[in-house]
This record gives sequence, structure tokens and C-alpha cells, in this order.
Amino acid sequence: MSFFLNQVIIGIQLGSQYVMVALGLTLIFGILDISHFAHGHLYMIGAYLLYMVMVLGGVNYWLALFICMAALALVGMLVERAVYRPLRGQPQINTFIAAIGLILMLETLVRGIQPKALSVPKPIDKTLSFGGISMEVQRLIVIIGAILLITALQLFIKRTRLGTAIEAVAQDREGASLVGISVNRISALTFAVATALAAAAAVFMAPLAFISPEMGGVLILKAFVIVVIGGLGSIKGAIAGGYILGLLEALAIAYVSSAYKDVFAFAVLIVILAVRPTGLFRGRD
Amino acid sequence: MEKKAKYAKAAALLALLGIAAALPWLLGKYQVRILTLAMAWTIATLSLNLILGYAGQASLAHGAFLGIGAYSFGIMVERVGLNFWLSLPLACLVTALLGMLVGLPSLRAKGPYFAIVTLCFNVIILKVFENWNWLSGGIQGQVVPRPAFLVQRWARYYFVLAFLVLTLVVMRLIVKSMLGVTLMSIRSNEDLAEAVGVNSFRNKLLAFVVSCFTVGLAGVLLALENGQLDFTITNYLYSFYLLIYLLIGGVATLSGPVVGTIGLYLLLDYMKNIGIKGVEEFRYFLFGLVLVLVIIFFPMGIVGGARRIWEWARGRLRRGEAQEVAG
Amino acid sequence: MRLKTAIILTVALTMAALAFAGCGEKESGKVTVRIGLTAPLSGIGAGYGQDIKAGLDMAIDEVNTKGGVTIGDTTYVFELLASDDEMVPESSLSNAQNFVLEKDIKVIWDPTANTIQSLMGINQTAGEEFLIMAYTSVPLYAQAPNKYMVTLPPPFSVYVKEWIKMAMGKGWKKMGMLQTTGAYGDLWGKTMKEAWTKAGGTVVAEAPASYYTESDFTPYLTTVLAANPDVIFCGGPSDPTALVIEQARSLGFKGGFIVIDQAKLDNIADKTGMEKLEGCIGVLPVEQGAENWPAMNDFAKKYQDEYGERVTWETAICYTGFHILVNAMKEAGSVDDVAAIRAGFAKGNAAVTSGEEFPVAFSGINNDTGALLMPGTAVMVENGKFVGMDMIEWWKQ
Amino acid sequence: MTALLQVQGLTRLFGGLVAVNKVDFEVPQGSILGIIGPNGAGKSTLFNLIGGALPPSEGRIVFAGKDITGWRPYRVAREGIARTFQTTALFEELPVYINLAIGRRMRTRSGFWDVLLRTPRMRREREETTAKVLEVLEFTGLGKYANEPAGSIPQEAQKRLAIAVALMGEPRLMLLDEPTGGVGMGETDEIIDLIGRVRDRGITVCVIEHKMRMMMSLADRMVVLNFGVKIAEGEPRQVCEDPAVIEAYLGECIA
Repeated sequence: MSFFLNQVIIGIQLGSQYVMVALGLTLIFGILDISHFAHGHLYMIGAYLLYMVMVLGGVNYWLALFICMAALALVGMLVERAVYRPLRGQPQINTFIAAIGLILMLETLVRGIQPKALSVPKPIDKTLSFGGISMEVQRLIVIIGAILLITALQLFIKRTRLGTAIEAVAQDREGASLVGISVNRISALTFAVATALAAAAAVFMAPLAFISPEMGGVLILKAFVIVVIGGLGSIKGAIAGGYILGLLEALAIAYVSSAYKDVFAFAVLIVILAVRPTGLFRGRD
Repeated sequence: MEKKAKYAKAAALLALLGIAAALPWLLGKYQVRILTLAMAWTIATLSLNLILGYAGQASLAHGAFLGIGAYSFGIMVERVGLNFWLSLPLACLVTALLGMLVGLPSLRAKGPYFAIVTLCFNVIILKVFENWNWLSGGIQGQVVPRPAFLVQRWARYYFVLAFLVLTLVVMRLIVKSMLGVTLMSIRSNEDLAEAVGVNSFRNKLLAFVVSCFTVGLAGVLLALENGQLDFTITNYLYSFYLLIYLLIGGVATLSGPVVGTIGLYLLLDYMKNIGIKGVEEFRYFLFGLVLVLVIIFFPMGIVGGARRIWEWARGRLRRGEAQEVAG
Repeated sequence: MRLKTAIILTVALTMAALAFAGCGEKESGKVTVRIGLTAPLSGIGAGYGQDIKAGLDMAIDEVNTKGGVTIGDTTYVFELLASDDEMVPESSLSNAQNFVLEKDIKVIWDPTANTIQSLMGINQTAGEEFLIMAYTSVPLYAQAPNKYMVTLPPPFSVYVKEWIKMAMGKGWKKMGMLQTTGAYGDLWGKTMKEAWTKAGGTVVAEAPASYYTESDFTPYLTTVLAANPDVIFCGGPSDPTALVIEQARSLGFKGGFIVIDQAKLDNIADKTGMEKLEGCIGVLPVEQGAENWPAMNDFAKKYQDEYGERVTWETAICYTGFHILVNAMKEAGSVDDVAAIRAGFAKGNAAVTSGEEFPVAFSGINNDTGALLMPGTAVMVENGKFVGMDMIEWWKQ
Repeated sequence: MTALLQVQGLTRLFGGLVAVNKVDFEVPQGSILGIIGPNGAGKSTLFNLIGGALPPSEGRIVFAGKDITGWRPYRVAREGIARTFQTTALFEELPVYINLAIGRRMRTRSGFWDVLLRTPRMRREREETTAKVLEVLEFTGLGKYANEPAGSIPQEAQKRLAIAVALMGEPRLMLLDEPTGGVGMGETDEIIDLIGRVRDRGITVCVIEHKMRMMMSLADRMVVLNFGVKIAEGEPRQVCEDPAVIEAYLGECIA
């Protein structure tokens, strides 16, 4: 029983990471209709930023969290301005190609500068044990961090003027431009928020694993699937989808087959989409 | 005028075919090999063009189907010992059949939802081939024996060239027929197409199955050229690459896939073997840059862009003539 | 008229310059021999490929600065052409084709098990033969029926028996398996499982993981640890292996590890510290080899100076292997007759290197299989130290 | 006159919302039925239910004696019901003549193998389609736009094109959703004239409009919807004087 519970908690932690990345992706998709496949690679850049700020710069972990979020938000806005804005009005699949181009550029660049894997120390290097379950403190930080960020995002969208504007555009693009909200500003802002979320995810996750140029590629695939399963543009969907995938993986490793866990997880996702062809929470078409 | 243009086009195509036929005698063995591979990939891109370019459904499972076609051929010839000429169409049929099984549930989903379902399928196939050593041949892969008449490199070149021409002819027949127009109507406005009596699901399924058959053929040809296979042939990255070739070349055209695939394939190979250190190391950076720039400045791909430039130039020319007459 | 002359002159001069530039082939009467390397130079395996390349670069540099090698009445210098294959067999095939057909290369190094097979499919083609210098420990390659292939490191089966002896000596009976997935990991897993159960042990849990795509092994570890193993069999590339060990310790695992040969214990120790490696069984770290082979010390130092990192087995073995190749060419009296070069390995003392002179001592070659004879050494971490066993001269067993 | 289309107790729920509530009406053969009502009255939903784009929650749709409730749109279309959409739906990037040819597709049978083998059937059908396209181009006066992409011709011509595409399948009933919507006042005459001529070809027509004045002259009968409920039905004049209608329209139609 405690083994099952252990796997569930790990699944939630895996899911937390997926949710943080998928949230940004679903915001960008819902609001701007962009298949921002390079999101995972911005996450990777976030991890390297953490390395630079914390290991090379000697800054405290928690301060580094905010520095990385702010810095990566800027990078996100830059990407939006340089790559996606010129593509506005083009078919969605074109943004997908541009995103792949961006992925290739970012990954090659990082690898050219630092080909070897790096690691950052844990801010609290302890393991907690209770009732037969043992887990590192850092994993709790990931789980709690994700919950805090989800709440913050909800508050931002529901309580602030800018946030409501974002939601307005998500619901009706033309309507929003009629009310006088600048689409350019919303677009830049969405990227800033989404990328800051990715940075937070990277900062939380980096001490648990190691940092490599490839770390974004695997993650983005899962995050994108989550966004679609949840329903494109649906925040609720991204949250639910992220935790579902995390749990599926953790339980598949334990009870199905570790080598075939992706086969199992992705097959379940296909079944979900076959039953609900527009995602768990009906997203935009 | 119209007729003249038609003859000019036919002559240009014939000349192109002539050049293609002469190439093995002008180029080195390595270039012949690269061109053979590029042509096989072109067939794969053409197959994606049918389902994505014309029917408007972005399949991200073509990497998987490419591998399935290649492996079923390899297994039939090497392990089962079937005759070459029997295995070739059978491998394509197996791919098409699997395409039907995948298409039946997945084509009900639309747009990005369909793309993701197919992507999930591709991931599953990749993982199965990666982990199931009996199927993939494990570390030693799957040997693909070649028949005697394909032992020579130039023979394989002509073999693939023949299939490329055949694929182009069939695609043209489809695209220029009522069937092609029906597919385009689904791409353009599926609700309206249904409202005017088009069974969109059936037509999409047909396009998907034909597309899978064709990508299976591409897989067989790749397997023949390489002589061996391993699980990476089912990688979903190949689905992405086909998408890149298609969109950079020019979607929903017949020349786009040819230009895009051969152009980009040769570009990557050139950057790798040019022998300049920076270029080789950062070739994917440059490749990515090319993708971003082309898609920003030529949203309709190289062929679409060239067409627009040509029309613009012709328009200017005509206006110039008109002004001269007026003056 | 004058302009035309000027243009013609310029063109002629440029072409002459280009022609001379292209003539690097023969500098001061020496002929350049090109050697090919197809390896992962970018992507996940980049570090590994770069280590191989470093060994070859160092050896070639050394041979060339000494003025090259004289065979018959010609003096040869060497040039390494390295091409990235990202560990994809199709790319390595293309690289090899490019080397052979375009660059006239007769010897190609390939350090990844799954890409070697694709080279074996083409290297005996009449008129396009080339020699494969295979850096792989997969045992089936050490017995491969390929006329033109030489394998460098010892086959991994060499270690299995010793490792099991060490582990059983500790009283460990229950093994959990968490090795890398894929064909290479599967082969390892199968070999280990068979030998372990045969020796009287039991396998209590199996959760292989993809070391190339996973970044967090905890869900695998909890699954394995739930079965209370005495020892965990793990390994893939060094970085993720270090993570597996570190996370296992974080979860409170006190037992030992058996680490497959792909992972380097010294690199792992750099990440985790020796304390967490207690009870870890694996392949002797490269610098410990200096106990038997004194030349290793100088080599390691030289490498450290040049590359700023600790040397690896890949670098040391390929460095020595290149010298053996040159010996074989000398014995063969040819740099381009593939059959003769391959035969040259078995002539005289071509494949015998002394530990006084080279970082790795090879004892020759098995002329039937093409396997170079390098002893393997198993070690175990005890009380914070690598405790080595004797060198295993597996070809004598 | 027999009823070509019978709608009985048709209901559609969206979540808790009733978009169409137990609506009954009949359309006699060869007539023009006007369906009017304020915005959000459920008119377009009604067409979506008849056309098969949405499955009804309750009720029956009988067309020419056949129960077609819940059929997929393409089967409904093949049965002989053609429709246009409120926001003009065309195959925008395709030329006008191809738009028309697609409208004919359901009456042709050549498939994949005919295309590959270029069978006589395919050639025959191609000729038939060409003839029909020319005929409909002539009938709708769209000849001069034949080669232009449908999305680039004037708004009013697009409206006529939508009707032309519907005509290509030789329907027995045509459902027109705001055929003059978004068209300037001066340009509606041609469309109204076209609808009249469509009826003269023997095709029964249902028109959604909220320009009531236009319906007065065109429709033989009218059905008025408000909040998904049918509030009136009958001759145009009679419907217009109905107090419930006047209330719903805030007296708009009295003028």
C-alpha cells in the first residue's frame, strides 16, 4: 500500500512539472493560436540560466528563481517579437515549422557552447521519511511550487486588468480588438507569463536531474500532448492532463512495464482523444 | 497562348527527366546514393502532401508508417523468404492496412487533435520497435537483401526514379480529378463539404490510406538503398522532417515536395560534408535559421514564393508593354 | 584589351592558388592518408564521440610530428576526417559511404554498437572495401564474421563472472535491474540475468529505463527498491548513471551497485562523491590502470593539459589502437590494401603494446575474430577506495 | 399540396439551455417558407438540426416521407436537402467553377479507381459536371467570375454563389440562412429575384431572415421563432399583425 502511495506521490510530482510547462503552452495556443513547440527549449534555457546565476554567479537559489523567471520572460518576449509576430495571420502549421527551426537553433547553440551535462545543487538536500514513504525535499518543492504557480496564474487572470484582457482575447480575438486591447501587447505579455512559468518549472526541476541541451525535447512532446488532451486553450485541461500523464507514467513503471511505459501512457491518451475528440475540457476547434 | 504554354511545360518536364536520367553518368557514386535517398524521401513527402496539403489533415504518424513499410518489406524478404516482386506491393499494402486501422478512430478528430493522436501513435510505434528486439532485429537490425538487378548503385537510382515519376503521375491524376477537388473541399471547409453531400470521413480515410500506401513505398525504397534497417527508421522526428520538407517546398503543389525534399536533403548533406568545421558543427543551427526565414518570407514555401515572384514579374512586364503601347 | 588580360591573369592566379591549396596531399614529399571516424559528435552521445576523437587526434598528431611513417619508400602522414552520425545507423552508413566513395578512405573508426552493424553490411563490397575499427564491447562483435573488422576493447562478458564473484562474496543474492533500455542495454541485461541466476542469485525486480531520454529515475528506483534488492544492476552513459546512484541513495538504498561498462566509475564519482559509491562494482577507472601500465600516467597528464579534463578509457584505447593500426600498415607494407592491413595486425608484434610505452597494453589479436586482446579489470569500491582485482586475460580462459 | 418537410416536436438542448423548444411546422412542396425571429431565437440551430450538423435532443424530421432524424449532413444532402450558412461559407481559395463542381460531387460516382484508370464513367461524369456548371453559372449570372477564387469576388456575388453551389446537387429543398445578410440594401434585389427563380424551378425553399420587409413579398408562409419557441405561423400579413410577433419585434414590422 505504501508502495502504491509512493508511486502516486511521484506521479503527482512528475505531473507538476508537466503542468507548469503545459500551462504556458495552452495559454499561447489558446490566445495566439501558435503551436509553440520551442517552449520546451526555452525551459532548457531556463535551466542553464539557473546554472549561470546560481553556480557561476553564486546567487541564492530562491533569489535565482525570480531572476530566472524574469530573464526568461524577456527571452520569451524576444522570441515572440522576432519569430512569431512576423508570422501572424499565417496558417498554424507554419508557426509549427518556425518553432522547429527555433528548436534546432537553440539546441545547437547551447550544445556548441557547453556540450556536457551540468548539475546544480539542491537548496535543501534532505530526504523526508514518513509511514514507509521517503522522498526528497526538492520533490515537495516541485509539488508545492506548482500549486502556488497555478493559483497565482488563476489570480492573475481573474483579478488583474491585464489578466482579464488575456482571457478576453482567448475567448474572442476580434471582440477584444474592438474593445481597444492591443493585440501586440497581449501577445508579448502572454509569452512573458508562459515563459516565466517554464523558467519556474526548470528551476524547480533542475536540482533533481541534470541539465543538458536535450532536456527540452522530451518534455515538450509530453506537454503538447497534455495540452491537446486537456482541450486546446483550456487551463483546467492542462492541469488535469498534466497530472493524469504523470500518474499514468509512475503507475505504468510500477505495474505494467518500465520499458513500455510510454507506449502505455500514450495509448491511454489516444483512447481519451478517441472518446472525447476535442479534449477533456472542450477547447477551441 | 495557352497551348503554347502547355507545350513549353511538357518540354521543360521532359528535359528535366532527361537530366535526371543522365545524372548517374555525370556524378560520383556518393552523389548518386544521396540523390537516390533524396528521391525516396520525396515520395514520402508527396504522400504527406496528399493527406496534409490536399485533404488538410496534418498527420504526424508518417515516420511510423515509413518504418512499418520498410520493416514489413525487410521481414518478408529476409525472414519469410518471399519473392521480391511480391513483397514490394505487400509491404505497401500492410502499411495501408495499418493506416486504415489508425485512420478509422483518429480521423474523427480534427486539426491539432488529429495531429496529436497521430503523433502519439508514432511515439508508440517507435517505443515498440526500440524495445521489442525480435521485431526490430535488436542491435543488428534487419538486413534487407537486394535482388540481383538492384545490386548496382545506378540501377537503384533508376528504380527509385521510376517510382518517383510513377508517384508524381498518380498524384497528378488524383489532384486534378474530382477526387482531388473533393479532398480540397474538405481542407477548405469541412462543414460546407458535408452540407453539399461530401462524405468527408470516407474521403479523408481514402486519402490517408493512399498516403500510407505511398509512404510505405518510400520506406521500401529507403530500405533497399540502405540494405539494412534499425528501429530509428520509425522515429517521429522523420514525421517532423517530412512536414518541414513539404512546407518549405510548397504545400498543395506537386513541385513543392520535390523541390523542398531534394533541396533540403542536399543542403543538409552539403553542410555536413563541406569540411568547414563551424558549418559542420552548427549545421542544424543554420538549417533552423533557413526554416524560420523561409517560413517568414515565403509562407507558401519556395514554390509558392517563386510563383508569386514570377507572377509579379510577368505583371510588371505586361504593364510595361501596355505603357509602351499607350506611349 | 588590357582589362581582359588582367581578368585572365587574376583568374589564372586564383586557380593556381586554389590548385596549390588543394595540393595539401603532398607536403614536402609526404603522402597524406585519411582515416575516417563516424561517431556521435553532437547530441546525447557527443561527449563519448569526442573522447574517441581526442584519442585519435592525439595519436595522429604524435605520428605526424615525428615526421610520419615510412612504408616502403614513401613517407605517410595521417589526417582524421570525423563525421557526426548522432548514433543513427543510417547516418553512419552515409558517412561511411562518403568516406569511401568521395574521400578514398580505407579505415573507418566506429564507436557505437548499433551503428557498427550498418558498416559491416557494406565494408566487404568488391572495390569499396574498408577496415572497420570497432570500439564496442558487445560480445557478438568480438566473434563477428567480418573479414575486415578489428574490435578494440574487451567484450563485456569478460566482466560478468568477476563481478558476480565480487557481489556474491558480499553475500548479495537479490538483484534489482535498472539498466538502460534499447538493444545494447537489453543484451547486457540478458547476459547478466542469465549469469546471476546461474550463480544462484535471484532477480527480484526489473525496471529498465531509457538513460537517453529520462531525466528522473525515482519512479523506476522506487519500483526496484520495493522488492528489497541487495544490489542494483544499472548503467548507461555516465551522467544518468550517476543520477541513478545518487537518487537510489537519496531513497535510502544501502546496498551495492553493479555498473555496466559504458558508465565510468571515475566520472560517476566526480558527480556523486566516493561515499555514495560504496559497494559499487564496475570497470577499473582509467587512471588506476597506471598501476600496471606506467605510461598511462604521462598520457593522462598530457590529456589533462590539452583538454582540461580527466582522460577516459575511450581516449586511451583509441590512442593506442591507432598506433597498432600504423604497425599493421607497416607490416602490410601498404596504407590502402585493406586485406593486407587486416592481415598485418597478426604479423610480427603489430598488435602488441607494452605498458611502458603506451597507456594500454594489448597482447595481440585473435586473428580469426579480429578482436584485439586487451585485458579487462573489475573493481569494487570498498571503504572509499577502488579495490581492484587482477587483470582478466579473457582470451586465455 | 403535400408537405415535403415535416418537423415534429424538434428540441435541442445546449447544456441546460434550450435553443430550440418543441418546434413543429411543415413545408409544402414548391413553396417558400420564411423563418423569422430576433437574434438568438434559434433559427440557425433549427437549420443545423434539419441539415444534420447537430443531432436533435428530441423530435422528428421527416423529408419526403422518410425519417431523416439524426442523419449525418452528407446523407441529408444526398437525400435532396441543400443549405447555405449564415456567415457565407464557400471554398474560398478555390475558383468559382470548382466550388460549383464540388456541389455536384454527390451526384457523381467515380472514385479512386476510376481516377487511376481514367474509366469511361469518369469521363462521362466530368462532361456532365462541366455542362451543369455552365448551366448554373448562367442561371445565377456568375459567369464572369468563373475563374476567380471564391473568396475574392464581391460579397453579393458570394451570396449568390452559395445558392449556386446548393443548386448543383439538384436538391428538392433548399435551406437558405440569411441569403442577403451583410449585403447592402441596394444589392438585395438580385438575390431575391434569384430565390424566386429557384422556386420556379420547382425547388422548395426555406429562408431565414430578419429583414421582415423582404420576407413579406417573398414568402408564401412564415414561421416566427422567439427564444427557441414557435410563437406564430401563417400568411405573412397575418403573422405580421400577430400581437406576440409585434411584441417580440418591438413593433418593427408595422411600418
